[in-house]
Amino acid sequence: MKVLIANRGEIAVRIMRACRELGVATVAVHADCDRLAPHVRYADEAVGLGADEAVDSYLRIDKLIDAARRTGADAVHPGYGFLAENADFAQAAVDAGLCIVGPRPEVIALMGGKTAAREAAARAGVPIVPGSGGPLPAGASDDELRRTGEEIGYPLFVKAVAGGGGKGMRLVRPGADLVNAVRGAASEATAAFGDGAVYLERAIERGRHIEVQLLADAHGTVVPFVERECSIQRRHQKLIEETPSVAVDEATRRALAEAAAALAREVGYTNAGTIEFLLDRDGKFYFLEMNTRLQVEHPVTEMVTGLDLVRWQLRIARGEPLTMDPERALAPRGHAIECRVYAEDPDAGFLPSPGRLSAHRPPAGPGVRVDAGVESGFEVPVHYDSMVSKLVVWDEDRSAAIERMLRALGEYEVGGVPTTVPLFRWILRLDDFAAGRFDTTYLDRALAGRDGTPFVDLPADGEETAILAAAVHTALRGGSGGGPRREAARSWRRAARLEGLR
Amino acid sequence: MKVLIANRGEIAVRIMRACRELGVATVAVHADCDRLAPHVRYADEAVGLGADEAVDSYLRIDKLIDAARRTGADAVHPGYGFLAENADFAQAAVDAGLCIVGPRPEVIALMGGKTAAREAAARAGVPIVPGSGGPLPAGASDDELRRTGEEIGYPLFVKAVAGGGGKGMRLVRPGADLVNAVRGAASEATAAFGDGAVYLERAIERGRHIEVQLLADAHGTVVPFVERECSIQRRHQKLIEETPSVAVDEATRRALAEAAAALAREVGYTNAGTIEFLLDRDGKFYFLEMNTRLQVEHPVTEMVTGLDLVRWQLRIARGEPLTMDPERALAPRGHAIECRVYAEDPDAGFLPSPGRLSAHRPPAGPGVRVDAGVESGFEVPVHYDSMVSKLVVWDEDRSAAIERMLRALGEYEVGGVPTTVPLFRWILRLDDFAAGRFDTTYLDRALAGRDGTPFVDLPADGEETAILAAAVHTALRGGSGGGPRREAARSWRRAARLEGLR
Amino acid sequence: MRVEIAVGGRLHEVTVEREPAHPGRFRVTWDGATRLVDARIVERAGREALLSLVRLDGAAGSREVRCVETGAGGGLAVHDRGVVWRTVVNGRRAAGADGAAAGGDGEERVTAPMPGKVVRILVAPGDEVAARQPVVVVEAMKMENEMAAPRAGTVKEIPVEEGTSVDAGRVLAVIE
Amino acid sequence: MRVEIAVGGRLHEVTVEREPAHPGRFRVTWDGATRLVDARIVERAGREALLSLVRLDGAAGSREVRCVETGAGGGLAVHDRGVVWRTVVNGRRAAGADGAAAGGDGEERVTAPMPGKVVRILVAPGDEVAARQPVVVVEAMKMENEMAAPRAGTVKEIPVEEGTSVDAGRVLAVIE
Repeated sequence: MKVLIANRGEIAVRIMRACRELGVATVAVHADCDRLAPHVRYADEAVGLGADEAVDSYLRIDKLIDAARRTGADAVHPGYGFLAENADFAQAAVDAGLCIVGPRPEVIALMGGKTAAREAAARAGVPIVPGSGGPLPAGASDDELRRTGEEIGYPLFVKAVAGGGGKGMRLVRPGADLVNAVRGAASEATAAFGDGAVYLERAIERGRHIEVQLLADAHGTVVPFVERECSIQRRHQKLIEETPSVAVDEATRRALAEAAAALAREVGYTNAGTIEFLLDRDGKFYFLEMNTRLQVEHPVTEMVTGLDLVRWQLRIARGEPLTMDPERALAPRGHAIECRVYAEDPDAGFLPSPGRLSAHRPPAGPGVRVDAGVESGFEVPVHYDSMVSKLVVWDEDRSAAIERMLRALGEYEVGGVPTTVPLFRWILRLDDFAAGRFDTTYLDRALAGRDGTPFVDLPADGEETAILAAAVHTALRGGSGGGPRREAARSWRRAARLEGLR
Repeated sequence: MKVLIANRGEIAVRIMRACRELGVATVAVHADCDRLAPHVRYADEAVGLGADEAVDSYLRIDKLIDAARRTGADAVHPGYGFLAENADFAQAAVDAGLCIVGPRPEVIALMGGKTAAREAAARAGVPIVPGSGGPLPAGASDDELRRTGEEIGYPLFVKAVAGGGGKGMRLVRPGADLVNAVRGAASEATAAFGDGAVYLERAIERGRHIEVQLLADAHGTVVPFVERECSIQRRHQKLIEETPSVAVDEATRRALAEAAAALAREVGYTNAGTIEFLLDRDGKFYFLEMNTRLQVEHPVTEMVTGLDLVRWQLRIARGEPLTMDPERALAPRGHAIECRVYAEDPDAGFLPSPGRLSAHRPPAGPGVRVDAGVESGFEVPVHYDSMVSKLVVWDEDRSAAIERMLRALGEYEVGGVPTTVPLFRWILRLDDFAAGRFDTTYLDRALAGRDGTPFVDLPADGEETAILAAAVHTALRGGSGGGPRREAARSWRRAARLEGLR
Repeated sequence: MRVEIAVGGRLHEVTVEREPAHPGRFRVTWDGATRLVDARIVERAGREALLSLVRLDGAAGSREVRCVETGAGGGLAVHDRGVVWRTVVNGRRAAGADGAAAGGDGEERVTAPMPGKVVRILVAPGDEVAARQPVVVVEAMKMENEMAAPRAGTVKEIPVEEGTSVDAGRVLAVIE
Repeated sequence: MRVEIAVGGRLHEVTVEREPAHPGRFRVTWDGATRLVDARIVERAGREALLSLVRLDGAAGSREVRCVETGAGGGLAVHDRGVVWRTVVNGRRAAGADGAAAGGDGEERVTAPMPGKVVRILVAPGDEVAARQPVVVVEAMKMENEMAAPRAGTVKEIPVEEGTSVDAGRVLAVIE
């Protein structure tokens, strides 16, 4: 077996590690700016795709299929992102006689459609967020609207069918006037999209993002895993994931697993996938969507179950049956947390920070796993997303795992570009985080409530060392520093303090 | 609690990681040449001991106690090596009012004496290697000698009481003449040591080195752990350790654990310790010695049990009781292997190779743990032992762990100094290793039987890349290489091939 | 040698004296206290230097720090164990803690803080803009970033077009 | 430019041509085949250089390798993903695969292969020694290492004493 990994960065390296452990040959692909990236060096063979922009490289189906043909690869692993949920790519691979390490193209297409996925969930008996199910009749009377609203329950959203970006959307709290909201949303939607159709959907406020990893083989066996909690998000971007969730008890865990497995069976799912749910404050959960691929956050599941999800992906693709005890997938040992380290500057409004990593010294030691796609000296490209690595820890329980993560974050040295490491140090010390009191909107609210102090706790002797270093550096340089010139004013960083930190 | 770590390198960093996770402050000590070592940077405070040689720095009890006093440390962790099994140091620490993270000084002294330790084992009912128990009577007749020999059983060793270095020692196989051997050994011992006293001890041939980690708290609870197998040794230096052992079944595991716990109770042991056994081919085991400290190879035990031994050492030192379920310590999950990476050149007779690490890129990803005391740019000192890091892997079973170790070894990049990494690649691919067919003498025999080929499997395109690099490097340098001068002959490396590898 | 070092919002008058007998040894004095250190540059690459500091005065703090010269105004970022201290050596702080709110006269340039691609231009030359009003959107790492006017004024020039790839520091707009 | 490169016991006649239009691009030919690469030195420190090689001819092998100049005879060690290829550029191989057995005339020096401390001297000036006979024991990293005579001869000089700390390359004995 020879697998072409149609991806880059940490996930390409992650997949190649699994390949190597199984004795499977690997082919890397790379855009021009990734020629010296770790994933290229790691592979047995590498094919240049030309260009830098993803649309001309990692997203070019023709080039990828051609690279597989030229290198004699017989399988393709898409990773996550890029073409991972692109049914056309999967179909092109199948048409080229390649085995795709993932579900069948039809299943990718089916679950990629919001309505079709929701209908499949309903058929499988998986709870979905209650709603009108389709557009409200254009001529509905006020009474009819109110009756529908009562049936769904408040609070609820009025949403434009053609909507997006919050336009044509209204939140209606209990006791508020639904009719006005429907008329207003329809009018706004007509203006914005030329289509005034709206529908109703229950609003799950302060819900938690809970997801169920599953594996399904070609022989009908589906194994759902203990849930992951991914509620710590900034503007819908996941930052911290963990397993198990503090909000899920054993009964809910079993119910989530059964729901996920039922949906997977309903659509004839194969390989690894994840079903995302919203968990409300009463412990009820609702289907959100299915990700028909490996997730960024799969390592936390691996750490508490001891099962290697990527190796299983490859085995399933080879037609092997799932032989593990399914109980093991549902019986987490200890607790695992992942922090996604992004090249973004939390002290400058999360400004993206591509550039050369003058140093990359990841933490190590007991219970620490770092999946990185970068190394010292690597130039983090401006063309792709900003994730540089995933820092994952395991420990006996959640509070120990938090301490271990803080220890690991303290060890992590990244030079040259600011990252979200200091942000994580702050989050992990929040009382609410320690208590598990959060939902998907928590972090945005917590960030909005900050007073602008930098994210890092400063070492006690740090300022002294900084002065010493600056003084001695100046003496060794033989210079007198920058002289009396006024520092260049940079609008985007006007407010950044001289005492600032990354 | 503030702990002074009276050690350096990877174990100092390992201990500080545990301290940090428990919120315990740390004090590093360092010789001059270690001023910029990772363990110094890791600590909350650091005290210079002056000098480079261990005897003037890490072995100076007075300086260490003084450093603890000056920094206000209230505990000392000795690590392994250096003063870790020095009862005088432990006593000096106790006298200075410091808590020692280890057993009481009397217990260190007791178990440090070979005869006393053996007697304690016998009292505890732990099997010891059968022997005459003391010197043979000087005037023993031939018949008396033969009777004693029969009682002990053959093969056996005649050993000089004052012996060492193989002098005054004879191996007597079944059917060979014991009397001649005794007379010969006595005569040789008289000549060599001025003392002709000899004793008899059963020779355990082709035995395996099996050891039992244990923890004991101050409240009388002793928890023995699943065994470690450390038979892969070169000249009695451990190279690879793993757990569980392929040679130990569940009944033997229980018996080993009971024996270890009985001995620990017999001597009133506290904190972490390890009891080493020799396991013969019939599955019988014999007490060898007790190490009254943390072992180098403790991480493999941590990886299969999920218990953090160093954190438990600190907790025990604080007086906390052992609260874990003792069954967990005896029920390994999966398999763990450790390779000790030494700065030694396996292709040059294991010549020590101190020097600057131009690169240190340890492997990472699922199931891999690297405990290192070095980093890129660090100068590995000539003054201490040659271990630079420990590479530990965990996987679901032994054969998967071997594949994962090979994957990790392949990722490990060390520049500047040769290491034993290529040696491990060779060992891990040996059929005997895969089958678990080895004893403590296996590796020396296997090394002696090698034909001198380098230790590395060469990458297929490696030579092409080397030529390309050499050619382009020469062009970029603008030079023409070394010119026609004859390469300086170095006697110690005469036989090293131009095509050689480290 | 006397050096003015600004860090943490405070200015320190620092005296640096070489020890003649020991190359690489310095006495560094500020706030009435003197520190004794051995210092050397371990490696240098462009504007970065890895500086080894060994305290000889009994204090903790022996380690390697990374010094990166930033900008032309004496800026020196000291990277110490994952924390960056932004110092200014013999420089002057930009007037006011927040220039954007301070208004003022003369031209102000809106520059790209990182490389990226101009995806939208929100104003045209001649437009009046308020302080902090977004003027250009630059995409980098799949994120859109609004670049705002530093102060109220009139757009004098937009020297980029939609689709232009820009390096860090490239002028995106000039406000007067 | 023509270069002789010895590696793996074989000597290769290699032609290196720069591509005038592309700085850093080379055509490298040996054994009848031409490779096209972009090459640049990413960083250099003393005798070490990190060399980036990007294959433009469709072959695998784009990566960074570390080139370390060894000795004075054109030795160049190419570190590639954990493997070290010892090449000699425009050099001559030392005569014979094993000089120690080859005997010969003139002086031979026994040098320390690594830094360490002389812990025992096993011979004295004037002693006859056999090939491979240990003459000095050097301790490094807590290990004792016997340094042997490269060939049979007479000990001319032992320029170290027991207890002497030695650097790598220091002459420990001279055999004639």
